[in-house]
Amino acid sequence: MIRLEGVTKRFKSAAGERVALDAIDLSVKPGQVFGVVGRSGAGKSTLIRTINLLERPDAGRVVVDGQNMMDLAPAELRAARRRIGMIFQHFNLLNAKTIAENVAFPLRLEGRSGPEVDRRVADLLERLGLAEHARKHPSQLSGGQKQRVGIARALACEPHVLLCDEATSALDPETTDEILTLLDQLNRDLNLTVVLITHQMEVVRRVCDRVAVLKDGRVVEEGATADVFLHPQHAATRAMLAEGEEAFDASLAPAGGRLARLTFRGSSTYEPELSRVARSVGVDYSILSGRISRIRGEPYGQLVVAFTGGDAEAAVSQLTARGVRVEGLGEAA
Amino acid sequence: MIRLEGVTKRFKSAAGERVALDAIDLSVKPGQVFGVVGRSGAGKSTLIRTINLLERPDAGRVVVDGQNMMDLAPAELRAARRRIGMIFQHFNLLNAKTIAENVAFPLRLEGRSGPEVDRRVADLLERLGLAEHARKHPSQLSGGQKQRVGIARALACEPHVLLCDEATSALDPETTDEILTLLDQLNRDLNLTVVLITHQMEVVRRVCDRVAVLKDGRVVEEGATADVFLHPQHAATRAMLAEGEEAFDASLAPAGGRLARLTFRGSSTYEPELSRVARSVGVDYSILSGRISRIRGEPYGQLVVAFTGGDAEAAVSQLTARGVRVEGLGEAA
Amino acid sequence: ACGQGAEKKAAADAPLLVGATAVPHAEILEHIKPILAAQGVNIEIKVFNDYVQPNTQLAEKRLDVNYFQTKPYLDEFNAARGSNLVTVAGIHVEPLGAYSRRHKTIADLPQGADVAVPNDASSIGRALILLQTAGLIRLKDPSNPLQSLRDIAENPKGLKFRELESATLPRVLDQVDLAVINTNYALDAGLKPKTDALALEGGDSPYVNYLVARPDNQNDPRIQALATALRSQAVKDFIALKYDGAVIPAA
Amino acid sequence: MLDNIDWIEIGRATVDTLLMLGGSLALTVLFGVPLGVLLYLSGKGRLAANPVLNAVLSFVVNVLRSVPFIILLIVMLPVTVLLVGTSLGVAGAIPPLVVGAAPFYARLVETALREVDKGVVEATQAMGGSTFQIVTRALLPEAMPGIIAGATVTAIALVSYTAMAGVVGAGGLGDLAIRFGYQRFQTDVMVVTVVLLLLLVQLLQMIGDRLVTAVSHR
Amino acid sequence: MLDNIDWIEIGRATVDTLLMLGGSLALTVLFGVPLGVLLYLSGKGRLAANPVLNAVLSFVVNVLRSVPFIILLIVMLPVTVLLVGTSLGVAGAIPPLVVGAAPFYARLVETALREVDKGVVEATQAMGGSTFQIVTRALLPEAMPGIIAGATVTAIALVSYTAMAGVVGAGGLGDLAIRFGYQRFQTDVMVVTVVLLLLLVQLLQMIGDRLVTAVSHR
Ligand SMILES: Nc1ncnc2c1ncn2[C@@H]1O[C@H](COP(=O)(O)OP(=O)(O)OP(=O)(O)O)[C@@H](O)[C@H]1O
Ligand SMILES: Nc1ncnc2c1ncn2[C@@H]1O[C@H](COP(=O)(O)OP(=O)(O)OP(=O)(O)O)[C@@H](O)[C@H]1O
Ligand SMILES: [Mg+2]
Ligand SMILES: [Mg+2]
Repeated sequence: MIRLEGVTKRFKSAAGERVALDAIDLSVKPGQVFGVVGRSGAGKSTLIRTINLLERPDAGRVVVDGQNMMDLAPAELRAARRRIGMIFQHFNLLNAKTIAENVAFPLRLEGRSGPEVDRRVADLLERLGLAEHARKHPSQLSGGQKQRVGIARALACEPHVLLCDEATSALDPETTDEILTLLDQLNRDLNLTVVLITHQMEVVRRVCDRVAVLKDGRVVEEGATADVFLHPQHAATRAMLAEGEEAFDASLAPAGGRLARLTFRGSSTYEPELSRVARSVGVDYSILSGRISRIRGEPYGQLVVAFTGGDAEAAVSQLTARGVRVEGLGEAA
Repeated sequence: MIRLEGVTKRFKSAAGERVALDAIDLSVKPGQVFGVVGRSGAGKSTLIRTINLLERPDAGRVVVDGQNMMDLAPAELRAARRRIGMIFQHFNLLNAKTIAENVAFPLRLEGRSGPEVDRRVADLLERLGLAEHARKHPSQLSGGQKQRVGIARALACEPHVLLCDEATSALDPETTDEILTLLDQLNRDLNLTVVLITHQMEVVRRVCDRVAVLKDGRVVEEGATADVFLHPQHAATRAMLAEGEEAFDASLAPAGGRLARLTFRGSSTYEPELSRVARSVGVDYSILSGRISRIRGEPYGQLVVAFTGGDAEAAVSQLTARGVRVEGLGEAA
Repeated sequence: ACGQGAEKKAAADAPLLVGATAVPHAEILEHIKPILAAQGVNIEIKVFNDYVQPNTQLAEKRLDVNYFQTKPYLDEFNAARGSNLVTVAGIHVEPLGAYSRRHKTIADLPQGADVAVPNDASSIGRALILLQTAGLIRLKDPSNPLQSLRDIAENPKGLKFRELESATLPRVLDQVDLAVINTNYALDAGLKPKTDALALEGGDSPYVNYLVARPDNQNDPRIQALATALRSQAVKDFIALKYDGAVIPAA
Repeated sequence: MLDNIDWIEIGRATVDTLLMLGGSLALTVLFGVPLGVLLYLSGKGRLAANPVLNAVLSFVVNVLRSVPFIILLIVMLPVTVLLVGTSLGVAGAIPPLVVGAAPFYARLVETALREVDKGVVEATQAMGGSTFQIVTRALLPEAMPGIIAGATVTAIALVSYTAMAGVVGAGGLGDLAIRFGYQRFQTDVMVVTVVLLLLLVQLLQMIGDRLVTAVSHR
Repeated sequence: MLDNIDWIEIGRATVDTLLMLGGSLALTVLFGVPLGVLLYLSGKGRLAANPVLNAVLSFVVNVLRSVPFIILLIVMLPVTVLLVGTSLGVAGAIPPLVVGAAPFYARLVETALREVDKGVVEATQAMGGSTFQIVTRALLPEAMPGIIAGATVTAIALVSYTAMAGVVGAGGLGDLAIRFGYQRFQTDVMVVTVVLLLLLVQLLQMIGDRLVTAVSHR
């Protein structure tokens, strides 16, 4: 569906030349929700902007729907762009138009009008909780409201591909959830392909099938979300997740406890493995930090525990035998 | 330090008049980090903007540092504003100035110059990872970089009060953590008072002493962060936290298990309560969802568990006796 | 500032400041400049392309003398501005002519013909008097030298008048039936007054161009010397040679 | 006091001024907007960057702006005759007024377009908008306050240009002020015409300001 | 071909034009910027909103813009003499040029200021900036591209205004073009002077464009 091959982009500025994208290779399958994460300035926005050629790469190929975007004639490029929706980091709404006109804008560009357009716009505004703002102008909206207008506009002409640049960063958790539910639904019902930049790990966990980690213009890690999140390989990924995850207060950990990180995946997450092992081996454990949740619907758990007063070794080998992944983290001070 | 009394603000627009703030009463103590959360359009930005009178309330009083802001003469108001730093939701950087000039700007407004200013600016840029961008202009930065410039600028003249409107929304988790560490440190070392709007519950958990929940221009809940987060009273708060928290896949829960939400707080979080009770009562339990983490440094855990194969009642009463708060959630299907 | 200027001019060897329009006044002045210099009178020529400034500035003593206007114009200026500028000597006449590319004689002019006349105050009255002399119109008060279109009493041919800037007139000659053109412009545009004009002012015209000064300095010997030089035979020869009948020395 | 005032003549001059202004303003906007858009689009780093076209347009615009208006009037005489059948009167004054004002207005339009946030252009591009659509649907509406403010400035400049149209016999209030007020020292005529001109200018400014406010949504 | 050309005279006219332009442009900017700032600040909903002051300024600006330039020259004579000691020559032409151009430029400055993002004003206010600081440190720098573009337009308009300065004997290229090219049908003089004017205008435009690019950081 989307394939980037050796995509490179440089920027010149007073501070010298900077390689924003350094020979990026990536591919996104039809119907996938693909996450892009990475530190501020890593090149995420630049990357997503090369997909619809808002940023023309200095080298490399951008293939969308089997077409090499860089070879297209202007009219063909326009047609290709019509099938790619984009939500901008800074919204980029038209100040001179009302909210309803902003959402109708891509439809108008296609020359559509009439009650059908009005209905579609009204429907989108309704879904995004903007109905009462239809006749306002962007300057009269709150940040999150503007962001939702940007989302509604990107969805207006039923794109095949949706590019989201921090599309929920200005939204509260509830609204974010509604938007993600909507994206999920469009993804399932219409096989919408989504490329999504976000700094919110919950968002990745919630909707992304795959995720790529960008660092200084390179993809340092890429894979299925659960794999990347539960077993990050690259230091950059680990650092990023560590901050998102919970640290524990080491000074309060039970003295002498054996620390281990346990990872459960799939339906076994909901099995009472820990309590069974505790009872069978006669070990106690404290949970120091962790989370039991789901990644893209699949349950998982990752806990840091301290085993005390019993045979920690035996507990570890029993847990491992039951399919729990165990990493030893040494002994608490 | 900051007291809002009956603060009311209305906006007129094509869609009619809207009460953005409806008789808000709030007070923030010196040295507190005060969180404001709420859905998009709830009035958070409007609220924070009344504190330095960027938005003049239609009714009510705004008292900062004992001064009624609305009574101040223009020169006094300017002096008061110098002591209040502000980070804007849309950054509001000066495009014509370089990054270094933007950060130096509040110092220049105070008439300061010379190597002392240069040093302070260089130091802030360094701390915020912007050193290499000093001579660029805002249009050449990524979203997160711009946001960090906004933060550096707000800190430049050592404010007593810092108003943050979604100051970390465009930042990756690592950078967010760095900024929060910085705020924490300023808060501790200089007794900086912070009012902070955010949609990121981790941010509230991490740095806020108290938090207020806004809905349709009213404060519907306010209290110490741990109280509000672990035992939300208002439906709006619950809904917001529920989205931030993890839901479990009920279809996978052990059939017939007794569901309960357990809440641990303080150092007892790290005690092996659950495993002890499991062994002493002979009950098994699965953890279906939950998180063990910290709120403003204090450890806490909140888990949804399913007790199976044993005396769930006894387990519950033992846990309660050991200071764990237990809410029954019925039986799994 | 004015007082200062006056003091400066009091110095006998200071040049005489003469205001003039470019053609032919300034050219004639340039011609006699060396002759006057030889007599110990230095003149400095200020060229204007406007008819109000030279008088205003003369009245305000920022000029010593000017040479560009006719007596009727000066009279109106004095009346309107309450000034008392005086003529020193009449120098030359620039006869006004009526031209056409569409018609051979005045009599050929059709009913309702388009007639273009100069729009500046100093020329329009002359133009109307010329047309009256040619028998095309009748004016309410034929003796008033400063006529305007409002002063036409009879217009038997129903002529339609257009007032245009003088220098434009030759350029739009194609677009009108008749145009009344100042001779200097006619010449510059390549028209030959003696042969091309359907009607032309005579040498007895009242529109003589005068050297004009203030009452306080009209007897200044340098101004008298200038007047004498302007009326000399040398100047008459120069005019005859250079302007080919478009400028006629005053009687 | 008002001895010299011929109200009928003043009425006619007022009508002439209004006709010249209306006709030339409409045409100035008609030509100036596309010209300004082309100047903008062909500029460096713009949507249809084209250094040659830009240099040529810029040159033509500058030529027209460097010629003093009276010279322009004269030089244009044959063209004017070709266009409107005469170079005299109100009709004859309009082509030179337009040729004088349109390049000037085009520069103001270009300046207004430059102020439009480039994010808006990008968003329209991303939606598959053609250059024409970007101009008509995004750039021009977003720049409308500046474009209207520019039209107001141009309209008022045109009013003072019409004063020079007396050269081709177009009349109008400014011409009256010059010929009677200035050349014939009829101060009353000058005062009356200048007051009328002032009223006209105030009216134009007011209309312009109202329109700007109506289309401003920042 | 160039029979009528007196190069010395053309040289002097060029110098006169440059002097008039330089002097009047500098003063126009000097007065126009503050006037534009005041018009902006006193406007409805602005930093120092003051309907009365705004109406008065707007009226004065409109009065000056509604008077035909020649009339302005004449009406201003006494003032000019008071200011520069003479109403003649280059010095005498500058005051009326400035009075004619400054209000016009002020409107362009006002328009440029209106385009500045109000967030920037708010940020400066929030930092405790005084109105003066907001203007000098934030508004003017942010609006600089528009202000310079406006100065370019004004400079070029001034060039064509100087053509009328012949009325007070200030000379200059435009005056030469009118006196010889127009009034005396010396086409060669007209062509040479117009070419020189064009070069001047091209130069002004180029400098203006360069400056605008240098200060644009959108
Ligand atoms: N200038 C304005 N004119 C009209 N309505 C406005 C204006 N500014 C804000 N509002 C309305 O006031 C309400 C509160 O806005 P505010 O910006 O305070 O929301 P918020 O809580 O900050 O939301 P978000 O999280 O989306 O930033 C919103 O419904 C908004 O539409
Ligand atoms: N127009 C430009 N000129 C110069 N440098 C630029 C330009 N645009 C982006 N950059 C630089 O390229 C790098 C990548 O920018 P990009 O916007 O892709 O980052 P990002 O990953 O989206 O960051 P963020 O999470 O902060 O939005 C940054 O270091 C930025 O400073
Ligand atoms: Mg980005
Ligand atoms: Mg907000």
